[in-house]
Amino acid sequence: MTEIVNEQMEKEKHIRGLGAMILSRTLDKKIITAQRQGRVGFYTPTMGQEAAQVGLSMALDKDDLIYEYYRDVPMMLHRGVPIEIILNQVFGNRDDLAKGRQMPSHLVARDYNFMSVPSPVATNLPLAVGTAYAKVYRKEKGIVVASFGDGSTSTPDFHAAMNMAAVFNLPILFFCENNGWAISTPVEKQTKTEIWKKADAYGMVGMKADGNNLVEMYKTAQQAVEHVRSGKGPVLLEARCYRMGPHSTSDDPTKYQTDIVLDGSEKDPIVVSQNALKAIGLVNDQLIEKVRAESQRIVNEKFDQQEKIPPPDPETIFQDVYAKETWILREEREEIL
Amino acid sequence: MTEIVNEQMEKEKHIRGLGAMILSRTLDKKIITAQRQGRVGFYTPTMGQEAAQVGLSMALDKDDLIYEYYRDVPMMLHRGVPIEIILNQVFGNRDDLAKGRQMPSHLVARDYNFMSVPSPVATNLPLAVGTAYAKVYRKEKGIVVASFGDGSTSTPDFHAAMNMAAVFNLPILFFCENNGWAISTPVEKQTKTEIWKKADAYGMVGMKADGNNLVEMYKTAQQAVEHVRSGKGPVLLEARCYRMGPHSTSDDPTKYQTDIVLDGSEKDPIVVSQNALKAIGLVNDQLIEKVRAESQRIVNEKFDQQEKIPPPDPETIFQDVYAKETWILREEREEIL
Amino acid sequence: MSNMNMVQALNSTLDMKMSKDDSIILLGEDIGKDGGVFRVTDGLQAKFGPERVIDTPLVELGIVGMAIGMAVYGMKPVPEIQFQDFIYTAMDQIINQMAKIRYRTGGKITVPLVLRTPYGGGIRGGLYHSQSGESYFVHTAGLTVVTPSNPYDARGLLSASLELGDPVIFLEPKRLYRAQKMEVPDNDYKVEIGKANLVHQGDSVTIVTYGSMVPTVASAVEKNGVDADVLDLRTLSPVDIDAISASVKKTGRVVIVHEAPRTLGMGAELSAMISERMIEYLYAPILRVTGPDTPFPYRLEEYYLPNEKRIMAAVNRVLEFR
Amino acid sequence: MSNMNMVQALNSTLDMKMSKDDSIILLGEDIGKDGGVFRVTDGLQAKFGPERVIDTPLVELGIVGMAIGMAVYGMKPVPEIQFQDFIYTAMDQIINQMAKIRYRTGGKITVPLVLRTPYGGGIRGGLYHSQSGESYFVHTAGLTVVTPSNPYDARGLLSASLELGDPVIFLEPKRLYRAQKMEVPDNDYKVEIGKANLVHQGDSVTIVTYGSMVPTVASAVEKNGVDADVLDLRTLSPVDIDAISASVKKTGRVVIVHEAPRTLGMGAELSAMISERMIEYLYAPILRVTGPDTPFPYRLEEYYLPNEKRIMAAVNRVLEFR
Ligand SMILES: Cc1ncc(C[n+]2csc(CCOP(=O)(O)OP(=O)(O)O)c2C)c(N)n1
Ligand SMILES: Cc1ncc(C[n+]2csc(CCOP(=O)(O)OP(=O)(O)O)c2C)c(N)n1
Ligand SMILES: [Mg+2]
Ligand SMILES: [Mg+2]
Repeated sequence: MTEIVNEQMEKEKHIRGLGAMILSRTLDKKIITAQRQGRVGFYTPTMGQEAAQVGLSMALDKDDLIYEYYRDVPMMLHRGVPIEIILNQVFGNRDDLAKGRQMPSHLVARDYNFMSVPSPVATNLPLAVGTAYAKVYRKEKGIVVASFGDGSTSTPDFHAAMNMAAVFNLPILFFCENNGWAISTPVEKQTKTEIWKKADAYGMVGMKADGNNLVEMYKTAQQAVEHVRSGKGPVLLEARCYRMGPHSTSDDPTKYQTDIVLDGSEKDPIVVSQNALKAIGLVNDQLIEKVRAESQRIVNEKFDQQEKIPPPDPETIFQDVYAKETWILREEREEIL
Repeated sequence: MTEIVNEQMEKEKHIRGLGAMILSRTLDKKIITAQRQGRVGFYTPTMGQEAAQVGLSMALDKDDLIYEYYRDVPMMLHRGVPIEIILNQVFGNRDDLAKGRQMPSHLVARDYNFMSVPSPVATNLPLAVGTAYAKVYRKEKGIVVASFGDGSTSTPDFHAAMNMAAVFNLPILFFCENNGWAISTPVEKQTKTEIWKKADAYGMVGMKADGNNLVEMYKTAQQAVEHVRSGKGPVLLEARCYRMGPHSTSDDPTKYQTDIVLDGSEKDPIVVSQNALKAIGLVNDQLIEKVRAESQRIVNEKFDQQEKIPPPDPETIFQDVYAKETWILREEREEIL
Repeated sequence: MSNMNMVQALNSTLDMKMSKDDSIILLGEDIGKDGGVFRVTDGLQAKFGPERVIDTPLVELGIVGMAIGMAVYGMKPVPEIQFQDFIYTAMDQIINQMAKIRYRTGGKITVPLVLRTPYGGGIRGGLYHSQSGESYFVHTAGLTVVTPSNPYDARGLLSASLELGDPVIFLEPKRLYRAQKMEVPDNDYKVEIGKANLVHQGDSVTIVTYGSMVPTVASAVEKNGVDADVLDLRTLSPVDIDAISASVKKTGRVVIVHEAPRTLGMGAELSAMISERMIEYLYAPILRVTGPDTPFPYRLEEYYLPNEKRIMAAVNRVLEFR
Repeated sequence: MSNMNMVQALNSTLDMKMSKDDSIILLGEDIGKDGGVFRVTDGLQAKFGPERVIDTPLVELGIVGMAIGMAVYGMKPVPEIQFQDFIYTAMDQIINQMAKIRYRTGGKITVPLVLRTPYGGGIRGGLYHSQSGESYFVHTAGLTVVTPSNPYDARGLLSASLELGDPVIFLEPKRLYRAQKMEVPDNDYKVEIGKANLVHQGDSVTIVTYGSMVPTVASAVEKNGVDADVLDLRTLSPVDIDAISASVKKTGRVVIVHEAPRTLGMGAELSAMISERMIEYLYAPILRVTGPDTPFPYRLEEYYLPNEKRIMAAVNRVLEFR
């Protein structure tokens, strides 16, 4: 513990990390509430996965590329994606980088080295392998991270990506955020092994992390990232965490789940991480309160601001299907608009 | 060893096993030669995989169901599929059970509990899981076997099937005939682990067998089958063997392979198995010679006989698409014929 | 008779059929305890047990493959794909196994199953929760493709599909799941597969449609007093060519309406069938009102979906064509 | 100029392009040492090394997914699927990723790649080595679909595809791989994507075809002295509507020929396009000569493939139609 405390940089890193977690939680709650009020169409809460994501993010470099999944807002905020980008996507408004085309929670932030999100789960994983291959081919530094949930390990794409990454010995970190559930399916019914052990089947290194505690998560993530960065091959890193909200705003977890972790309870990763940081004297209640208040102020302000932005122009429906509009699309556009 | 020799039944089982291996090899060579002469369109030789298949087959019951793959002729012969059924399929003639619709090596023998072969590799595996589920649901005895090659372990279907079989704890034996190659791709470039170890990733038992020696193969297969039959869950059984021929009659292995195992050489499973059986006094050269001559006689006779059967009626093209011919098919049939 | 919406119609049909025939098994993601994300299988696991209403791991190809493996062994599985948009991960199982096993085994092995999946837009689902992929299935020989447009048909078509003996792709227009309640008989009636339904009668123009577009077309026709035959196809493969022919030969004018993209959408085949066998009856071009050839948008989906205005523009064009 | 068949044309084009542009990478099963099961990539691994001509594990979705992951990062990958019949295991990657990434990222991320795959029958491949699945791709917005019918076009279309900046499904009619040798320029010429080729000129009937059927149609027309425009589409999506319109408005009679099954085959869209925009020019029904709606057979494949007799029957029917 002492090395961390001694190093000013590491200290600030942890404080920034906790700050991103709190900001993310504040944003999450705001959006969920707004969804109930009919101001937002849909959302997949990220509550409970903040420490796992931010702990990993702290171990990454700016050049590293991330194939994120729909719950990775905390990581995005930590990497500096402006809250406006996230809210514009949630509203699908005129300023949304993807022109209001995808459901909320499917973000685009290429300038921050995030690679965008398809809904079919885990289907980004083979892409991550291809990108990692391209990075090696071009002799670039930097690693590729591909994140996904526990349920996603059952998919064809997981298998294809894990095997190919190992065969080609690529600098890729497979980051499984195991929140225990795939909608209503508990991980025990998803598969009969621990997830990190699946690495063996591919001749890859597997690691397990306490994704509920920022300090512990960061430590394990550093080891995993270091392994990948040094060219020793891909790693499967499983972070144990919780899904504190419903699967999405369309989901009613009371139908199948009894042990929901509550906001602010002792299993809440923000509480756990705060306590861990307090224990080593890095933060105190005053600081936390300040961060909380500031987060709330920012979130409220940005939310109201971005909500006012009008929807995209209907013409946008017909753009970006191809580099150039085809005669078919021109004809259809003219008929419809 | 002694228990085997002592038991008359086991003794006969081994002799019958070797007989099936020799018959299969004789048939294989006949078809390959005929293909070069233009009398057969295509074929995937099975040479080198006889001991693995027959050794497993010896451990199975009549009620067990097999999702075979295209190289499983030795197993089919051992289970009593008449040579005529195989040759009719190879010729795609009027008597072919599948009416000449598939390439040779894609057999149908439902009456012998074989479930038929699609070309896309490993895509039978999820079906095997469903059938095993149905057997359990109906409280039937008997297990399901799904066979496939080493290359097939990279496919999505392998992953899906393995995981589901384990999650539902089904009586299914995944039988990997590892002949070292997937066309030109050596198993070392296919995956970075030993195949039988992949079982771990699914919480399943994995076993490795010497698929080149009938006696050893049978022993390991018995253990694997026993595990599955007793309800303890699925097993992944990897049998190490050789692909002594080219991938198919369209393939030229000299482009990529230097260490081809030759017919009759010391790595040939028939030679290895004969020697093993001779060592325990079960067979002698005279018997083997007799079996060989008899096999050759049968194969030559049946080959000439089935070759004469004319092709299917063109009407058959339009049958079996649906239970009842649709108006579209009727119209198309009338236009074409 | 009971008053029900489409979700209830489907649910009660599954319930009724499962009670009578224990070879029917349901499997899919979240269909058990959760009752399916659209609640179509609600309560069935509690009633029939987790062995018959199976919550599966997250793998569509496994769900479909397992279902085929049950069907070839004499069961009647009903796999659910949570959204049709996710079916493509199972496409090889559908195209190369489900559709071809009867053929490749000379009829020795058959695949009696009903694959249910919600499809179409109008629920703010964006790119990946709104697709209408019926063309992929209609183009695939060996599949039967069915889609209901109301609770009565949902029940009758599902019942008929379960008895067909061949694989059925049962497409449920999710926008209509709760759009309409109607009186539905409680008995085990069937709506014949391969037969269209004339939902509105007229002499001037034939409008062919199906699924989610049926209410839209019907209301456009009624509101505007169009003298139209409106055909609800109900079965997309094989289509009811007799019903289409009879109407087109009468009206000589055709508009086809669907939500799927235009290029090689269902309308392409319908148009081709018509112009190859009754062109001499036509007074006007065969027009299609469809979704555009783009992925499905989120915020602006109302521009994507065919609406009254576009339907009437096409109808008026064919009516006025000389 | 060199005299070459289609395999040589493709091989030499890859060689030329790879020499100029090191962002081009090939990947697929058995394409390296073995040179591909049809030898299209023969010698390229020896020349460009195993990092640029990658032998992959046996997983089509991985091949396609990896290629997309390279393309979004600025490379120009050329994945090969050994037989088009096996592409369905990668269908989700194609439909939901390849075709939609430009759209879902508002144009921020693009997918410049060329997916090569041999397709079609005529080589005794049976159910799973003969399929013509172009409809699945043409129906998918975001994809460009190309198919050459001779060595010259193969080279020019492949070159143009590599420069397009969007994902191209490049369908190689395997029956024509070695069917014809012709003089092909050695330079880096392009055959424009989206433009059809008038391979035979006439005034009485328009025959629209592509890929493997082009030689069959051309020889039928020549042998029988038919006064026909024969259009080789070259690009299936987007099709060259101008070339089709010009010819159909001239002849007023149309026959479409392809090998893929009829229902929702390419001919359906072509027919619909024609009858919605130039029905008043037509003197006869638009006929389709296609493979039947069955899986592809092995022993009797000559009955499956459209032949001269069937083509002429359709041509004569439209010519004689009053
Ligand atoms: C291929 C596919 N099938 C089904 C779905 C529907 N679906 C969305 S999220 C989800 C569960 C994913 O669980 P997990 O991977 O554990 O991620 P989590 O949501 O728990 O973060 C499912 C089934 C989907 N998006 N994609
Ligand atoms: C999905 C799919 N991709 C590609 C092929 C082409 N192919 C046929 S066999 C084969 C190699 C299979 O190797 P393996 O599983 O080891 O079986 P083996 O042929 O060695 O017995 C390949 C790539 C195929 N049949 N199916
Ligand atoms: Mg989860
Ligand atoms: Mg092999």
